Amino acid sequence: MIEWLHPGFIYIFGALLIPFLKGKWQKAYLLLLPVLAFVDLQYMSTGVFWRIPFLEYELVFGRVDKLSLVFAYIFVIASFLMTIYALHVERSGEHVAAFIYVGSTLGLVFVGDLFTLVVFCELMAISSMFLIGYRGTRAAFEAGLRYIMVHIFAGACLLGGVIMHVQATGSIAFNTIGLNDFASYFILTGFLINAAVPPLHAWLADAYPEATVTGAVFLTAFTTKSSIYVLIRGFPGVEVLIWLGAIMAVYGVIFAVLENDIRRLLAYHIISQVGYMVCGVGIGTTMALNGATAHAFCHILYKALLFMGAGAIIEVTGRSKFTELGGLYKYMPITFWLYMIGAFSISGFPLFNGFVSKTMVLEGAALAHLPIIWLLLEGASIGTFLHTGLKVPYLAWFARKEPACEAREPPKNMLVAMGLTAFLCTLLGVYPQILYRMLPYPVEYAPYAVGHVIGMSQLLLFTFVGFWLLRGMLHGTPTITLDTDWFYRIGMKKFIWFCQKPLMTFSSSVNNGLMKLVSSIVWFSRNPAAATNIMVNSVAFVVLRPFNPVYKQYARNLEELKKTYPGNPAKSVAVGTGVLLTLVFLAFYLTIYFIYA
Amino acid sequence: MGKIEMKHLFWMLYACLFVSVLVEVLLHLSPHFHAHAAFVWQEIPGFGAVYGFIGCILIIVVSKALGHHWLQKEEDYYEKH
Amino acid sequence: MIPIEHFPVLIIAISLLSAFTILLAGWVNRKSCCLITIATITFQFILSIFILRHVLTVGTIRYWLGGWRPPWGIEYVVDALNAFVLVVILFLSLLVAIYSKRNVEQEIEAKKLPTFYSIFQLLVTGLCGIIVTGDMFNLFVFLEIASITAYALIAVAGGRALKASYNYLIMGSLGACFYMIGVGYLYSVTGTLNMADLRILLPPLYANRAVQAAFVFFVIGVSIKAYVFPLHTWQPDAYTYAPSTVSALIASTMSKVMIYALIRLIYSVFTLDFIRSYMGLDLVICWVAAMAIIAGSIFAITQRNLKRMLAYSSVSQIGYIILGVGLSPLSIWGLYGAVAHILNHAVMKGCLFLAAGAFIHKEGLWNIRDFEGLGKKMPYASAAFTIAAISMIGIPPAAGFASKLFLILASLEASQYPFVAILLLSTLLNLVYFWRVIDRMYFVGHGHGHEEATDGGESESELPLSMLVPMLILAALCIILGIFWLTELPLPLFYEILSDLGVSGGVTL
Amino acid sequence: MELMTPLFAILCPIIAAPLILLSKRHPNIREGWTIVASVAMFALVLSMAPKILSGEVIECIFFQTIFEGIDFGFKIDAFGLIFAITSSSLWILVSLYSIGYMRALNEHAQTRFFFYFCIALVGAIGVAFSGNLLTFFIFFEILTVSTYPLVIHEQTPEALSGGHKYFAYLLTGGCFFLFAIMMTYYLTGTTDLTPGGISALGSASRMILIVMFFCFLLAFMKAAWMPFHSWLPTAMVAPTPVSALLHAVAVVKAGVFGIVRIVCYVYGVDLMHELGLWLVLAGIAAFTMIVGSFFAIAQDNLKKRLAYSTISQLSYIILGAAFLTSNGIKGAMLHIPFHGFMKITLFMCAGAIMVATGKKNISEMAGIGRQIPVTMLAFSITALGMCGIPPVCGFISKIYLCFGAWSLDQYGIIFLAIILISSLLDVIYFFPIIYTAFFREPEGERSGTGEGKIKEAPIFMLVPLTITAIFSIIFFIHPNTLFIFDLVNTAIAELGPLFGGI
Repeated sequence: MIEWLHPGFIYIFGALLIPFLKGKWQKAYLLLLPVLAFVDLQYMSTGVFWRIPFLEYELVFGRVDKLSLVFAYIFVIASFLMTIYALHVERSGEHVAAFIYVGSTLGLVFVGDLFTLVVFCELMAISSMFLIGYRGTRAAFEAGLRYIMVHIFAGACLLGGVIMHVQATGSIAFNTIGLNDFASYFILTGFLINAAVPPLHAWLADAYPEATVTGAVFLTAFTTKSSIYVLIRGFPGVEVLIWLGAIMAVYGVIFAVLENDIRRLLAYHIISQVGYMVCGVGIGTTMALNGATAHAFCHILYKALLFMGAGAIIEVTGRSKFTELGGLYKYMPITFWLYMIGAFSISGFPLFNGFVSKTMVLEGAALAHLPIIWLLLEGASIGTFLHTGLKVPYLAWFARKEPACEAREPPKNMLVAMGLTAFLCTLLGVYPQILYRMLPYPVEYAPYAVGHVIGMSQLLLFTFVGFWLLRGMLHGTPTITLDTDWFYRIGMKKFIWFCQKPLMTFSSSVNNGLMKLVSSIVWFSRNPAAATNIMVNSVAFVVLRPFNPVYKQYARNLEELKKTYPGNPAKSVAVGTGVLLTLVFLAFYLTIYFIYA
Repeated sequence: MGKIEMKHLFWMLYACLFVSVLVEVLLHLSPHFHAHAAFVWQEIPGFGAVYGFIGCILIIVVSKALGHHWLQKEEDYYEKH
Repeated sequence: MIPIEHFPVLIIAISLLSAFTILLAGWVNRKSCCLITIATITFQFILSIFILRHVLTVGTIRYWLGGWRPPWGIEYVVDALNAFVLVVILFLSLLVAIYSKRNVEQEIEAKKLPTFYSIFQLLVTGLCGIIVTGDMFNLFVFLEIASITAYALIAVAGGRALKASYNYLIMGSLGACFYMIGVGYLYSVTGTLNMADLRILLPPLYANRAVQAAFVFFVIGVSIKAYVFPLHTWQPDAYTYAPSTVSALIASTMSKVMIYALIRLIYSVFTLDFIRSYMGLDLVICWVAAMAIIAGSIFAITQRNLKRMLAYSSVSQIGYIILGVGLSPLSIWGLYGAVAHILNHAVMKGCLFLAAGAFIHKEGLWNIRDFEGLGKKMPYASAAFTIAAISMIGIPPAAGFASKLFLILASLEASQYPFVAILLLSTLLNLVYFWRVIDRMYFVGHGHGHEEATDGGESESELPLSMLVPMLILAALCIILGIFWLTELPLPLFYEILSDLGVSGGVTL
Repeated sequence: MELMTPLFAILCPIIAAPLILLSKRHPNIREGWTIVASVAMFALVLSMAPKILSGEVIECIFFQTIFEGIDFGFKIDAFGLIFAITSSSLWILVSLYSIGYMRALNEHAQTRFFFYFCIALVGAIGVAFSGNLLTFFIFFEILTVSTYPLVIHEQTPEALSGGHKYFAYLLTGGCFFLFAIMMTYYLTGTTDLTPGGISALGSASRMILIVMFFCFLLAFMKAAWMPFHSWLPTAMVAPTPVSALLHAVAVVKAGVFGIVRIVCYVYGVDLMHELGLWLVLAGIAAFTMIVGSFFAIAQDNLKKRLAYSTISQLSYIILGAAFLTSNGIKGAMLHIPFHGFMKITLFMCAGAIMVATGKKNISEMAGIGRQIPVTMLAFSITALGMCGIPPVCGFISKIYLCFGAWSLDQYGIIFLAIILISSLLDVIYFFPIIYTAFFREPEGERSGTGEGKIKEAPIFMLVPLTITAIFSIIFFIHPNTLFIFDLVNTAIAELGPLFGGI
């Protein structure tokens, strides 16, 4: 059965040991796991492994082909880099969560059936939640809750879709699903949420900036990219994705302008960049799919680098808002330059990895003759450069003479991690063949055609001109930006308010009413006769109010009765009454019988 | 970064801008070029430059307008509502 | 060896003799009175068991007193029904007699003891007589013996009991009077007082107004004696103020015997045909019973005095039996329910009154409100009380549950759904008033702070064994009977009763 | 010998109960009896599984009752065994836990507590083993009555009024049950729980059948379906082990167990469908699921929130049964043990939190995740399970319920949506607890000395809740642990033709 060790399980089960190790051992162990997984990947052959019978079904944990392998590679590599970045973190829990998170993503890329897919999706959501929660701030607390809610919602959509799909097809195999029935809408929605496609994207910009410094780096890589993997696998060539992707690319860019928080700005750029991939999936040609895959690969690296840079700033200064930053260049030049490598990569400058992958998607759009899409994507890269390449460095490292707070270079491990990542970004930019060989389909594309290089350079250089002209408009303002999370943030608040106030008021009033009824019955039962008397008197009291003298007497009566209540209910019945009753009874019987008979 | 250095940098930038456009114009003039232009505008020399410039301005202006009139709110917006 | 045919009369005769012997023995030694009573009743009880066995195996016993044939002589007829009731009554009397020994010593002046036991024995005699006789007038005689002795026993306590007893006397006499009027009517139209003869002679006369009126007088007369609501007015006071022993005795036996008489009248003198075709009696009786069930429970809820509460509870429970009787023309389960509940209620109410007596005996507690912590002070008596109370509520597997089952099934078979609702509602009402007591005894008040070290200790010798054992036997019986009624074991008895009463076939399931 | 196994199983607590009373002066011996009895019972119950799995039914008839056609006795089928296994296995753990809890809080009247615990188990196991409705009813009532002293254990006025409410609801339910049973008997001459339903019932009048069904439903107020649920949160005044018993094992499960019995073994699938009762039942369940969660969201008291969560979760089981599809019923049956294990963990955690930190309200629980990590980890795992999130067993039952819902023709999408929405609501009320415990800084800085005082609850409490938490994961990985899954399949197979299926 065990053809190879599942790399995901190396992480997940490996993670469980982390809390038991201390200090250096723990650090060594943390680095060992990704290495192990990497070695494991080297020995993997394509095929289908790890079929496990479960309930009435057969789960497939290991469907290995080129597509899953390329994602697995980048996940393992990224996790290694990020672990280095996070090495200084003392809290074991954070490491555990991160490793389970990575492990479940790895699990997800190898799944061959829908159940396991759901399982890993949920596991991913839960473990990533911890990376946000560990920040410990109130904002993180609330953002984390919203984050998990959205993901559970995605999971519910996915589960619902899977259920319908399985019921309809009778098989749980996870292959190309396509957009053809109710089930597929649900599944797609689930993954569109995970991929942060507008208008289902708000969780990303909401939660990532609130995560811990190192956790955010992990978060950037896995959730969205794994759903890109699923989209490539399940929904290639679904046309709606083209438009969604293109809009997404631009949407992220536009919102990024308004952001004041450095990581939130970068988060919007994740949305924008994932837009390229979604678009690539939608186009669905081998070129576009390759492009999407390649872009995911590269994106993980440069976005991690960018978040590492931003994280370094936050780690050192404790601030994340543009309005509070500036002038850091003097103290953090290394960070600045490493960050800039990431920025050039994401913008798609030639010689950086963003260029070799992004242009593939553009080429895909061009080959599929989608002019508007092409223009939108091109436009999105303008915005990308504008923000990550120009606005962020300008506002964070320059813009002021002196920083508003203490600053120095971040811990060594962070710098090492950033250096390694930057190295990989450039390496892939310079030797794209390393990447292209790994892609699922054969690549017939030369990124460094003159036209591409020139076109891209012009675009980005003139963007700078525009930026320089309008840089005054770009200063941060202490505001937040409304996004689609408005609906559920407000909605949730209202909903909880509804539960706590009107609903509880209603239920307790019903309850109180019942209790009052019960207690009045109890009151009555203590002496029914006297109680009846009191009731009659109270009625009389009300009725006789106009007739003053009589009414007063009744009032006095009532007072008296109430004072003595319940009195002694055990009054004996006089003999006379008994006899009378007997006679009445006799009469009653006789009458009834004689009439009846 | 001193002021003079900045000036040099800007000169380099202007040179780059000029060169990038010039190269493309030259390319378009050369007879071998018209190999793969998927869209009409790719045949216009300097399109990228214009698009980049205009796009940049548009993105800033449009989103700022959106933000100013609609989307941007004070930081304790959600606590209040 | 005396043949078993003679046993019925033997039971009466021995009892009667013993009553006078006690009086005599009391001059010599007061303590012997109780022993003689116990011995006599034990003997009677053994005889009754033989009778029951004989009746079930061989058949009905007919004994002509003095060898005179009916209709001139008095006939004693013992079939399955009387034999069963006889056993029940004697068993309860025996237990109460045992219980009485120590209790009475405390509650009654020593010099009254011989008289007390003598009357006690006479009461038992009267009850046995009512059961075994097959003659209408003889029944009246025994009825009067039983009633008058009961008045006397209640009055023994003195004080308020005197008034209660007087009340009872008036009402009881009224009841007896009504019964007598009924007998007179029947005699005037048929010329016989023998039940078997009446059964043969009556059918042609069913349409006769006098017969119908006789029936109504019987029903009302017995209803007064059996305190069927609303003719129960004498009963709560009588039960409350009587000595505990007496309360227990009359609560568990007298009313049962009265209901036995009612069943006997309905089935053996008149017949189901009469009731079905002329009277429509069944439903009226049922509704009266239903009223009794609910009203009794509600009154019980309002009480603060435990014995008074139990008294009202009896009113309600008698309603159960009457309901069973009323439903019996429509479903045999009604009769089953009535018969079963005669025993069940005797056992349960006996146990409850004995326990109530024990509370008074030991702690002087009458009011439920003062019962806090009783569960720890008198664990056994409280436990017995609790079990009997649970049984009254009808929680399985206790005895009350079985009779409730029978009655519900009877109502269903009779398609009288309201009675199902009433029975179930009454369960809840029972719950209310009994649980209040249980809560007081065990749970209310002494919550925290009382650690376990304090329980036990003083409670070991809470009551004299002679008081405790009968109570515990009855409590155990509550559970045992509950299971017993559910098994097939009582079926032969039921079949025998049915065939003796002439209800074989006809209504089956 | 084998036929007597059920008798021996139920004798374990019956014998242990008086022994507990007798050894009230020696707490160790007293608790020893509880443990011995529970282990013995569990072993006996489990030993029946192979035979049941082979498709047989163990019948153990004590006597033929006076009602022709009704025997008093046990008939253990697969479904009954599931409930029996659940309650007997959890009894062991709750016993251990109670020892820790009662001693840690130095509770009064511990003997009484353990005694009635034993009796309650008699009721629960009897309910599981009952072969007909009459036997069922008897044990059902024993269960009700024996839990009363447990509910009012604190003996405060509040506890008493809670107990009264509990009693009022459940015994009223008992009355309806009795009526319905006798009605069934009157109509069909039998009350045997027949897989696939009592066929003779089909010839009765529709009206009566419908009325009877509602009586059955009212009988199972123990299942706390809305609007007859309010006894359950009120009964939260009980000590925590009792709440655990009430909410996870014995009482409420007996209620839903009964409903499944009625649906599948008395009315039967065809009749339910023909009368449209399934839709009514499903509607009630759906309503309860959603509104129960609403209520849970509004609670700040942890135990109350768990109580409302129970209300909501029980309706999953009812809903599954109401679907009448094989997957739905399978989900329902699976949810009985699964929810049992999960909810009991949650309650035990709530108790452990109370003992360790003295906190009852969620808003006070900021940061306790770091102080009592084991407890809170167990809590988190099972809370995930309640939300139906893998890798905890709640996921499996939820999946089957979803399948069951989707195989309905018209209403499939509605009920599927309701199940999914309900699990979202579960998240809304469970995750804030986890989040508060782990990630929220305690309000107001405490001095270092105060911080150090909070330690995990006693080991007696910690071990059971860890075990149940682990079990809830094991059930996910291997649903056939304790034969549960095979038993469910056997039960489904016994039921004969059902709707749906893949």
